[in-house]
Amino acid sequence: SATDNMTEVTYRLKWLFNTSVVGDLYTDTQGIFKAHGLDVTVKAGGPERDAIRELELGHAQFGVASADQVIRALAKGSPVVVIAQLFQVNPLQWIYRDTGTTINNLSDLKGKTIGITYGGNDETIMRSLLAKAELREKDVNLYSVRYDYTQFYQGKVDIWPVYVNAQGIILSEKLNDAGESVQFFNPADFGIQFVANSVVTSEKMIKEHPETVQMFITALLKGWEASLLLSNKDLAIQTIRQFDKDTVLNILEQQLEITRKLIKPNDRTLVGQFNIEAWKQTEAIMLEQKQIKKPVHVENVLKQITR
Amino acid sequence: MVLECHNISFKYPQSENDVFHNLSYKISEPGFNALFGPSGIGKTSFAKIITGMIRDYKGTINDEGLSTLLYTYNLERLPDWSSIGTHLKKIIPSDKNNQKEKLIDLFGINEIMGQRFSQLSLGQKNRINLIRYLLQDFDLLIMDESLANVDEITREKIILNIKKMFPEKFFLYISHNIIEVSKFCKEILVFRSTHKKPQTVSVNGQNLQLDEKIEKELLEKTMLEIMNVS
Amino acid sequence: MVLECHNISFKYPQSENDVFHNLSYKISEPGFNALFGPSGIGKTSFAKIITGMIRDYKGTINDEGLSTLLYTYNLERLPDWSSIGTHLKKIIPSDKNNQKEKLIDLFGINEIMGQRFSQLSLGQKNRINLIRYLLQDFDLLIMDESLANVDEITREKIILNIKKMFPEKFFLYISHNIIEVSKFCKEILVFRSTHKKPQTVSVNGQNLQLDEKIEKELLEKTMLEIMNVS
Amino acid sequence: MFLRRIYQFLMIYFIGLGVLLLLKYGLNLSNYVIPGLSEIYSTGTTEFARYFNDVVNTLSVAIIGQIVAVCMALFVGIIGRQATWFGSFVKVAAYNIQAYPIVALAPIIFILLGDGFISRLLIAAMICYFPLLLSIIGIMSEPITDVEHFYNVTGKMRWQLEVKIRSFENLNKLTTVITGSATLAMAGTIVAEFIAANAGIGYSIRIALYQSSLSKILAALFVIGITLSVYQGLLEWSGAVIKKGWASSGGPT
Amino acid sequence: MFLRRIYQFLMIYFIGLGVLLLLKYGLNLSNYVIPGLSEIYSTGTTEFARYFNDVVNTLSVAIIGQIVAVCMALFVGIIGRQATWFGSFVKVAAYNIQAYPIVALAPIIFILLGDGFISRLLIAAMICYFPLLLSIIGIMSEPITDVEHFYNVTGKMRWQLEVKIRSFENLNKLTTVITGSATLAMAGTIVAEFIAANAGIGYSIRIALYQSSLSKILAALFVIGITLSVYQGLLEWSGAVIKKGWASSGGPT
Ligand SMILES: Nc1ncnc2c1ncn2[C@@H]1O[C@H](COP(=O)(O)OP(=O)(O)OP(=O)(O)O)[C@@H](O)[C@H]1O
Ligand SMILES: Nc1ncnc2c1ncn2[C@@H]1O[C@H](COP(=O)(O)OP(=O)(O)OP(=O)(O)O)[C@@H](O)[C@H]1O
Ligand SMILES: [Mg+2]
Ligand SMILES: [Mg+2]
Repeated sequence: SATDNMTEVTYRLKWLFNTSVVGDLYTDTQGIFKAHGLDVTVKAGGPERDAIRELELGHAQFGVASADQVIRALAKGSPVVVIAQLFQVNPLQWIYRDTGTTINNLSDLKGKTIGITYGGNDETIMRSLLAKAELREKDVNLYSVRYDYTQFYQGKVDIWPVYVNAQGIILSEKLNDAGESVQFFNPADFGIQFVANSVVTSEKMIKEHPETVQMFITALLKGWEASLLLSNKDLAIQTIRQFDKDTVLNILEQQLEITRKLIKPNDRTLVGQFNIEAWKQTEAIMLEQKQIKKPVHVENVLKQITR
Repeated sequence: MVLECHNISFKYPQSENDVFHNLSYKISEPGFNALFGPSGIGKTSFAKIITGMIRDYKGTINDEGLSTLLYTYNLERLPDWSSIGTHLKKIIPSDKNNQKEKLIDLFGINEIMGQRFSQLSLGQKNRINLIRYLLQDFDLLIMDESLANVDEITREKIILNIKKMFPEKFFLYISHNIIEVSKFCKEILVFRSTHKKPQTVSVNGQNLQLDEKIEKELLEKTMLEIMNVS
Repeated sequence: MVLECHNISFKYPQSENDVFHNLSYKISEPGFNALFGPSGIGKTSFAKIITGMIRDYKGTINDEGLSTLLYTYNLERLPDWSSIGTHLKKIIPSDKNNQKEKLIDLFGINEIMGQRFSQLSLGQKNRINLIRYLLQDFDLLIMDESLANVDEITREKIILNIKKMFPEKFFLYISHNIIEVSKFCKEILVFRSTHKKPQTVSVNGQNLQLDEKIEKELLEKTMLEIMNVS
Repeated sequence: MFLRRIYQFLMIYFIGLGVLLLLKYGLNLSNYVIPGLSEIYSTGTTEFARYFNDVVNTLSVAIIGQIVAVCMALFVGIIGRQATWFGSFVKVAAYNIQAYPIVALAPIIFILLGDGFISRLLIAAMICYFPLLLSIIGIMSEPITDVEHFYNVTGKMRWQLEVKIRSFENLNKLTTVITGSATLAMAGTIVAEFIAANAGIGYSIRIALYQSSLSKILAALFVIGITLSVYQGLLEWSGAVIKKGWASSGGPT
Repeated sequence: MFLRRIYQFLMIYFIGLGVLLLLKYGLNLSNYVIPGLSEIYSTGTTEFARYFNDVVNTLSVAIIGQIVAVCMALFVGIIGRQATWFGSFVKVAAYNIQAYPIVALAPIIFILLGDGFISRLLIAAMICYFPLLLSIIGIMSEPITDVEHFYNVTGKMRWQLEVKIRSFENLNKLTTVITGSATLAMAGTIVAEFIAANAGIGYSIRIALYQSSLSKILAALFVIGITLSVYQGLLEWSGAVIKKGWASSGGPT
């Protein structure tokens, strides 16, 4: 049968099925993997999932991981290879009400109550921002955030970390409904580039099955490009709705819009291309904050696969 | 003051046969009366009916003027968290302290007041349990084998003194000791072996009082009478 | 085969006084013997020492040739998940079926085989419990008030038949009924009231057998003897 | 019985809701902090069918989880009841594992068992089993002397019989605990789904939380509550049937 | 007693660690998936003091949480033991709340109580209390006829006395459950910290998880286990002291 000569692989995402993974889902459901001879099982991720571990354990052949995960894994000798950088702009940003709060310069952070997830990437990023602004920890109020947004809603926390293409939209909708408007604070605008999700595989795959890697990345990036085309918008939305039944259409559309800007900020950008400087900066930040002990030279494992 | 049971019939839910059928019984004067009969005949069941612990019987019970009917049995336990002495102090009204002291003495349990209930011998348990009931407010007390594990000498002393100390109360004494019931009880309700009609017969006992002497022949006559009707 | 207790002394951990001091006792022949004495004197404690349920006594016990010593008491219960009949079937080896049937008949508990243990009268519980012990392998069986709640007629029948059916076994019978022990037992170990020395005295009983007649004077003599030494 | 359970649940739910709404209107909180009644109602009606499906899905895992938990607890309880070295070792092991928050163990579980049904089940069972274990150890380690004496002295005691006697004498306590643990199994499964699954009501709750939709959470809680009331009612009823079958219902005492 | 608990814990811990290491070297996994022995050791030694502080911090919340839980369980258990409408209502309420996974309730708790100590405490107590509740309801709703008869027929029965009698007769079961629930209080506090706090070992575990540092998690589990073994040992010991004081330890039966 047709599947006999298909190569079976598992692809572990970083997060739940939502608009952030539209290209992954699109590639799968539109049969683009199949067309490249691949039978791919796409698995949702979550906070307890770690694609890099699964690569090593053989539970997955490809996966999505954030740059900090990759750098940590390298520091511990994991044979991980990055084969595409999905997000050109990190979706992790801070939301704030524009009444009362304005952040035009980093020094505007002074005296603010800032939500961070202790241990999370947002903490790392915020600490770099503060360092850059030459603010010390006691110049601001750091506030430990959790699953719910009560403290932000009640105005007890001024700026709150969100994924702009996910909760960011939902929160601004809710506040807009109540007659309030919001802004996003994007660290990249202030010179802090911290790389987000990328596609990873193992050294072993590269060595032993280079053609599978080739096929996979070709299909995936083709799928991503297609999913972001304005002309395919309806199809893309339809694809997400199959998996994400909780988000209403209007929000989905906005999420897709933003995701497009994060993955493909302009027409010249090729989906999946590496921003080597951003990777180096990410590693430098982590080194600076002692999250890794010595340099890992992450640029060495960025393997741009030619399509 | 009267206890009158009229045409009582009773059957346990799961069993086929009536425990008793149309049983009638009456006592109208205070005193020490007995329920006597073979094991399994229904004495305990009857006692529970009288005291309202079993309710689904047929027939009528009239206990006019008897406001408190108590039932005590030989397997009861006192809580074990403090000594016997402390317990008795707590559950016996202080105006009965003299009576309490006297009973403790007569029952021969002075020495165990500091022990816990679980540390007592069976007969000691029996006696402690009985004492606490005797000093409650009651009009009728049913003692279901309450002294079954006490030696005979002590038992005799106890019964005689109870009769003397509580002459105005009704007692129903359940025991398997034929001499005892014949000697100390006023009226003995004998439950006859199954299939005999009527189911019960009343026999007069010797109703011996403290410091009285029993006449051997009379006692033997009563015992014989009980055996004949059984 | 012999049971020989030599200079047994025992004190409960929390109490001040010895329950007994230098008690010695010996039985060397099968038969029906008794422990007798006032409530609280130490019969149960002694029984537990003999059967190894109490271990921290002083003195020596020699039970040469008696390989299985069992202790049974009147508060034991059978599990309630099946009927008495089913239980007995389960715990009694099938080669003893004849004996079982005979005992059930003699004990007068034929009719309750379908009931659960919790549905029995006290005396019925006593009898069921005793039956199951009698049909186990044992050399010596201590019956601690095992028939305390059974009526006297049934009790007499039971004792006489046990003696007949198990002539080669040792029995130690604990009871508060002086007539009973005098009549049926071979040797009666009388525990004397505290402070009397020696603590125990042995009295010979009438050891009546099934189908024998008792001589009234002899019985009364034994009873008198027991009362005198008490 | 059933009906009572359900309307009691409804009362509790609506009391809780009332408190929230009182707070909302009392403090004049906006819709994004606490949603208004009309939003709650419309969310409830649109999501009910989907959430009901999710809850049934979760409940089916919870039921298996509860069975596994009862077995584990019985197993550990029976071994751990003994005052031997091994008994106490098993007890220490069983306790220690419980002390570890599932959030810390979950990554290790996933490494060892991969993801999928087994991991979810294990997490659900672990959350449910400990309370069962505690009661079962308590019950199993206490002798019923009056009943056991005979079997002990005649050498007829087997561990199965001992367990049977002690269970039977504590039948009421056991059924209370087992019935009650159904709610824990459910909570356990939901937590497992929250951490790891991509189906079930736990997953839906996680999404609702990420979307900051309190009205969805309230709807989910409603469906969970009502389903569980029915399930527990069923358990209680079958507990009563078993008790009736096994025990005799002795007359008044 | 103490020593035995501790070395039994050590055995269990090292068996678990052994399995992980076997897996690591068997499958030739990198330090990222499962850290090597030397990394675990060095992490353990560097983090021990800090984690120990965290655990003590967490434990102190857990202890208060456990006390609150015992009180709540007693309260609900005593009311819920009655076969009245109100009793069953309280029981249904208590069960239902438990069925709701804490992750779904937490936002509501935070809305109602603000964050901070009280919310953490409540979450810890809620996780701990349910197992207690189950046992206590089971124990409290079963009459001890032989003891209670006298008080019932003489009209001397008060609910306090009834509770006292039933607790006393089930003292062993109660202490087993209360001692055991210490581990649950601990787990509950850790979960609460994981969700919300910025102190305590739960918080440290969350950070370790974000950093994918299994060696830190293993170190944390070690410190939790050893501290808890000591705490439980203490509880058991004081349970024995209380029992000795309250009850008489009757001779052999
Ligand atoms: N709960 C019950 N269910 C069914 N039958 C019962 C129950 N309780 C007792 N019986 C039966 O009812 C009969 C009478 O029992 P009851 O306890 O009244 O006898 P009793 O005269 O007190 O006997 P004893 O002298 O042995 O105490 C017995 O045959 C017994 O088997
Ligand atoms: N566990 C215990 N701790 C302390 N003292 C005890 C304990 N058990 C019994 N005693 C005491 O030891 C003495 C002997 O008790 P034992 O039960 O042997 O008496 P007994 O002769 O069998 O009495 P009865 O005829 O009443 O059954 C009693 O005074 C009793 O109070
Ligand atoms: Mg009776
Ligand atoms: Mg005794």
